Amino acid sequence: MTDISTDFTLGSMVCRNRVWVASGTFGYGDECPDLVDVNKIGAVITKSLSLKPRDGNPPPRIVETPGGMINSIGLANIGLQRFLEEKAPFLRALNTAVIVNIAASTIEEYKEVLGRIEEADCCDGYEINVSCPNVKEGGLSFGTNISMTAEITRVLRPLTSKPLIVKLTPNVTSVSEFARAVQDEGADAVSLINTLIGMSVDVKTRRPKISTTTGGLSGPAIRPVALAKVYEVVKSVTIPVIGIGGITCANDALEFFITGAAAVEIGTANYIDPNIAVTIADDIEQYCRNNGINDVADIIGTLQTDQTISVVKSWL
Amino acid sequence: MTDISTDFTLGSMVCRNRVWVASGTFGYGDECPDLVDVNKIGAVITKSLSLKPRDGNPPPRIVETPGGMINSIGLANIGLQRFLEEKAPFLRALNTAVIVNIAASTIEEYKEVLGRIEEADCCDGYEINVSCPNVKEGGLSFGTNISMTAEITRVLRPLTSKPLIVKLTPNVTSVSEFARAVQDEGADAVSLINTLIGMSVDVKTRRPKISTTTGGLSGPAIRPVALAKVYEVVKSVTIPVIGIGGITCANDALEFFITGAAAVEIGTANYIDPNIAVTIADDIEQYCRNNGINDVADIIGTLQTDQTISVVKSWL
Amino acid sequence: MKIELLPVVKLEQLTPTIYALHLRSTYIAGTIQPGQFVNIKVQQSNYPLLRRPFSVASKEDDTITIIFDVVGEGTHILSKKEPGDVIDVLGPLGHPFTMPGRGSIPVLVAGGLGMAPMPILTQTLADHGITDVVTFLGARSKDSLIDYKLKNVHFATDDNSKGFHGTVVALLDAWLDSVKAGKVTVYACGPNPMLRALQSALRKRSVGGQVSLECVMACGVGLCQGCPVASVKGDKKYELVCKDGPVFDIHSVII
Amino acid sequence: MKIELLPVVKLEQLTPTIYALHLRSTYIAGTIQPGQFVNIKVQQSNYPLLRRPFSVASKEDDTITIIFDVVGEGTHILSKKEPGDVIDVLGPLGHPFTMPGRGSIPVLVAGGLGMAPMPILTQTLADHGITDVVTFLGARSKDSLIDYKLKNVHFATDDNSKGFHGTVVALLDAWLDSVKAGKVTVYACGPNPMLRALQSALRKRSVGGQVSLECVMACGVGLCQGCPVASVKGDKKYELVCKDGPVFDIHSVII
Ligand SMILES: Cc1cc2nc3c(=O)[nH]c(=O)nc-3n(C[C@H](O)[C@H](O)[C@H](O)COP(=O)(O)OP(=O)(O)OC[C@H]3O[C@@H](n4cnc5c(N)ncnc54)[C@H](O)[C@@H]3O)c2cc1C
Ligand SMILES: Cc1cc2nc3c(=O)[nH]c(=O)nc-3n(C[C@H](O)[C@H](O)[C@H](O)COP(=O)(O)OP(=O)(O)OC[C@H]3O[C@@H](n4cnc5c(N)ncnc54)[C@H](O)[C@@H]3O)c2cc1C
Ligand SMILES: Cc1cc2nc3c(=O)[nH]c(=O)nc-3n(C[C@H](O)[C@H](O)[C@H](O)COP(=O)(O)O)c2cc1C
Ligand SMILES: Cc1cc2nc3c(=O)[nH]c(=O)nc-3n(C[C@H](O)[C@H](O)[C@H](O)COP(=O)(O)O)c2cc1C
Ligand code: FES
Ligand code: FES
Repeated sequence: MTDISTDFTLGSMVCRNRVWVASGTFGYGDECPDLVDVNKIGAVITKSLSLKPRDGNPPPRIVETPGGMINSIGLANIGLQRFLEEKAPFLRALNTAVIVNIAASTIEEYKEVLGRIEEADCCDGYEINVSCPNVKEGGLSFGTNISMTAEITRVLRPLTSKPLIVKLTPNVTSVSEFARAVQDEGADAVSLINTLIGMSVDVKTRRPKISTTTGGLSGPAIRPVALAKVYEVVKSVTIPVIGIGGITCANDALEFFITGAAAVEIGTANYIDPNIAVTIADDIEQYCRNNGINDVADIIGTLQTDQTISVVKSWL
Repeated sequence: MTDISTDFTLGSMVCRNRVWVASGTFGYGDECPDLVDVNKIGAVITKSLSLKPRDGNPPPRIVETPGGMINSIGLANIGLQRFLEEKAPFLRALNTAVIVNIAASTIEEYKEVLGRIEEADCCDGYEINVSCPNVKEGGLSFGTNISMTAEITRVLRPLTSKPLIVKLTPNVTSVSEFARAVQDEGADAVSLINTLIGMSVDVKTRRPKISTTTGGLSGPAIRPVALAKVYEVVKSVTIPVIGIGGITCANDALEFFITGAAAVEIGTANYIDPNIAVTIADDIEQYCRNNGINDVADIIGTLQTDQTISVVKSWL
Repeated sequence: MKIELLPVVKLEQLTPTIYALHLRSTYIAGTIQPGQFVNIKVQQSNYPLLRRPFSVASKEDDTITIIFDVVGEGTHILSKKEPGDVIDVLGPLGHPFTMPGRGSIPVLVAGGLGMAPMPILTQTLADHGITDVVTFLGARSKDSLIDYKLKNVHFATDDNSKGFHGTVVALLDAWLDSVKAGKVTVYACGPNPMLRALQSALRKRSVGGQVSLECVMACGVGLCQGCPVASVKGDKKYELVCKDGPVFDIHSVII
Repeated sequence: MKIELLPVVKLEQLTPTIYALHLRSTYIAGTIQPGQFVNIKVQQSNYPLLRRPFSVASKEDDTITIIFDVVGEGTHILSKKEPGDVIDVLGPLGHPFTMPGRGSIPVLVAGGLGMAPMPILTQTLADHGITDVVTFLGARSKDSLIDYKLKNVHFATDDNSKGFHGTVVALLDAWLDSVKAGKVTVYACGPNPMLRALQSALRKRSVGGQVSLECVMACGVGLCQGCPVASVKGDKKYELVCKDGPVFDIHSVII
């Protein structure tokens, strides 16, 4: 099993493979030790962490939709203090890459959380969740405002020499402009997509099916959208692009690698099988073996498009 | 069966019910007379019509995805001339509302097509597909540029007294701004959503599954996104909003009505059953009867949201 | 907890829409505690996407039984299983019922399919030498009263087709007149409106108990934070039904 | 064309992955022409979303048969059907094979499951008094050679497990040496690479024929414009496989 190169290096972070678990879908990595050998996951990304603990939104928080689910967890998390006390020691002891995902409602909060984790030195990299309401701008999401997204990157960049990954929201007209902006501010990579805004109504009660009316759509239903966004971003930046969205098996992950993703994150599929990232990593290794590929890197960006017909593309 | 009011009036156009068929999913209304009594459909919206005939994109043009499909038809259509000769007489003879959907690559083309159809007087209203490449802007879609979208509305508005519906693309940061802009220019209604940009890759051949790499995602998978966009727009305009996206049954349609859509369009579901719009209209009538509702209008916009928790909404 | 592919031993149809599905699992049968549940992938494809949670209703040797009502696509698919099929099951999950204090009579109160965890609770109580259980079972009508492996059952139906005419909570409440508050421990499961009525009836009498809650779940193991229930105890505003529950102190949760 | 719920008469397993599904439809059995197809909703739910197209392979009284290979989720679901089930079928659809000119020998050429429309074509030719058909059937291996209701069959396999060792086109080509170009009409169906080889072989010999094409379809009735095939005849750049085809003049399409 050591014949295929599966590892991926992003700055100072070395990952044993390119299949990671997405923020908010794997807790803090310590939730199901019975079901998964966490050290076999390429990188564990924690639930978004905010400065203060957050209770999260009232129920109902989730609903299944065709091929997907909507969630509105409200970023329930234990907050920085308890994270450092209760989770950091476990994460530091892991024998795989750990990425802390940070959420905040002010630029200062982003800085403080990152700064304090940096002091505690309990992770290998950071993923910045910019899909958060900016309280100073009346709750408008940072992630849909290009200058805010760039500024978050600019202020966080000097605080760490570890890889800084900015996680982009798909709910914008041109995600590649956001990717370029954060690349220009020194981000080491971008990851995408976070959830699409979605909604579902209970016809009997005439109430939204989740308490906050709209929520985030994830799962296989959004995979085509995620892949198209990754394709758009891969063409416009030089930093690595981490693909996320509806991946459930090795074939799905390979679609992202072929399109140009340097790594992928598994989200919703963890809920069906918390070991799925490990299975996918193994299956990709097997795929390489079966196809005479020595390094997973050799698959990345190998998409064959017919350039002669790209002019007609925007006519659907 | 005449006890429930199902009709809907938009300016000079009277529709027998609020369940329409979406552009590009029902041909010119004359495709399957064996399968559907077209006169029972609330409004027939034609395939997007351009000035010149269009062959459309090379195959493959479609691929199924989880809960949906991606298409890249390339707006294959017979062009204005043949439309007027071959289709207009049939459409004029229909005993239900007919809406011609217009696509174009220049403002002048929009004007010419609408103007000539107006002369021929073969429809009850217009739907403007703005998700088209603007050739003068290097192929950027009109529909993702708010001033272009507004301008199309502005120049078309004086050309007709029939209802002018602008069909919005969901691939923008804030669809409600587009809705407000076209409302300000005198549009009678907005319809949404057109397809999301999506992509799928054949891992064996490492080629995109449709010839143009990316295409338009439709079907149940996108229903939550469509509903969230309709919700956003309903809150910000006063003109009627026509809901489109992944509707397959009366329950799905009711989600849109409850959210505030004045009518709905059925797209992809026509491919599974060309009679589905009629079935849905009938089932909604039956739903009203069962629930003591006299007029379908009484369902519209009856969503009960919990205002006290809307502040937490943008935290997912 | 484990993910296992379990062979179907038998599918029993109890009513037109309610089934008992018997699955073979030495592991779950050996470790399951009453009130715990399993999370089932009803078929191998991505449709339906999420697992479906079901209480383990009983166990016998290496076999566990779930009792389910066909309410949607997932349970419809389960109702077509037959011996020879295997089903992807994650479990056992969640926090179980605990045994009553010494000398306290266990009173089992269930509405509709809320009876599901009661057979195994009855069984486990018996294993602990506690056989003086009293069971109250309510449903809309006698067709949905499932007394599968229950003991000493008092019935209530909304339509008066069997037993007491009225809700199971009203029936219980009347019965409680005859016992001392400190002498009973209530074990409850059922629809939320019933549980709310039960909570306030018990609160008035200062009767304690445990309740098994249901809610939509994505993961069942604590990964998604999708299954909160508001709690009045401790410092957390919400507890997770899948991990902190599904069984809670009946007076600790805001249902 | 109609949408009907057709009762399953029988599901026959022909090979480990290939099945013949017999469905009862007086209407389709009465109107179907060889080369036409039906579009099947494999189950009532929205999954899989789209119908799946299948050639009608034969008919007998009020029963039609489709022959299919399990290649994905839809055909997997079909392979679980049993008598008592009903299936939602839209048909008959498309442009059929037409009868050969007087005195022309029909030569049926099929690769793999491309044999599907050949039994009903054979049947219909016989109904027209044409019984001198010659059939060429190729497949990877003898296990996937389905000669269900075919007549006068010459086999070819890639792995030499039965008949000619090589492609069915090579076998046909050799055989054509012995006949006059104007004396045969080819009827072909199979994978695109095979059809391309066939096209060029026939073109060299100026042999004409008809080909039944396959491609991904969303609607099957001309609503979506999703099934184009480039055409060299007429003024249209593309024809629609579902409506203008699936049967085309073999020299009119760019496969
Ligand atoms: C801990 C736990 C134990 C359970 N034990 C049992 C049991 O032993 N027997 C049994 O029949 N059911 C039980 N349920 C409920 C069961 O999980 C749902 O009935 C099932 O998931 C429905 O799946 P479906 O695909 O058939 O329906 P869906 O199509 O998913 O939904 C149909 C309807 O049921 C509602 N529903 C869906 N999931 C749930 C849920 N988790 N809780 C409440 N309502 C839901 C939906 O809102 C919808 O109205 C339990 C639920 C939980 C959380
Ligand atoms: C006019 C027509 C007649 C046909 N007749 C038959 C027949 O008689 N017997 C038979 O077994 N099959 C026939 N097919 C092909 C059949 O429609 C597909 O095999 C079927 O749709 C696959 O469905 P699935 O859900 O099992 O596979 P999917 O999961 O949809 O796909 C599995 C694989 O099959 C490929 N595929 C899917 N649909 C098609 C298609 N329409 N054409 C070619 N490849 C496809 C996919 O690209 C994929 O690689 C016909 C197709 C057409 C267009
Ligand atoms: C229940 C749930 C909670 C999530 N929480 C977070 C979060 O805290 N921070 C974050 O950056 N993304 C969060 N996400 C988004 C996922 O990380 C991922 O970007 C998204 O779900 C798309 O991937 P998927 O389709 O594989 O799930 C969450 C997703 C879900 C479904
Ligand atoms: C194959 C296909 C072709 C389409 N063609 C057009 C078109 O010509 N003009 C247009 O405005 N919308 C077109 N649409 C978009 C639909 O009208 C509709 O907005 C979209 O599919 C979402 O609805 P649905 O999910 O119900 O399909 C097309 C959609 C599909 C699937
Ligand atoms: S269901 Fe996921 S945390 Fe409870
Ligand atoms: S499959 Fe829709 S037009 Fe042919």
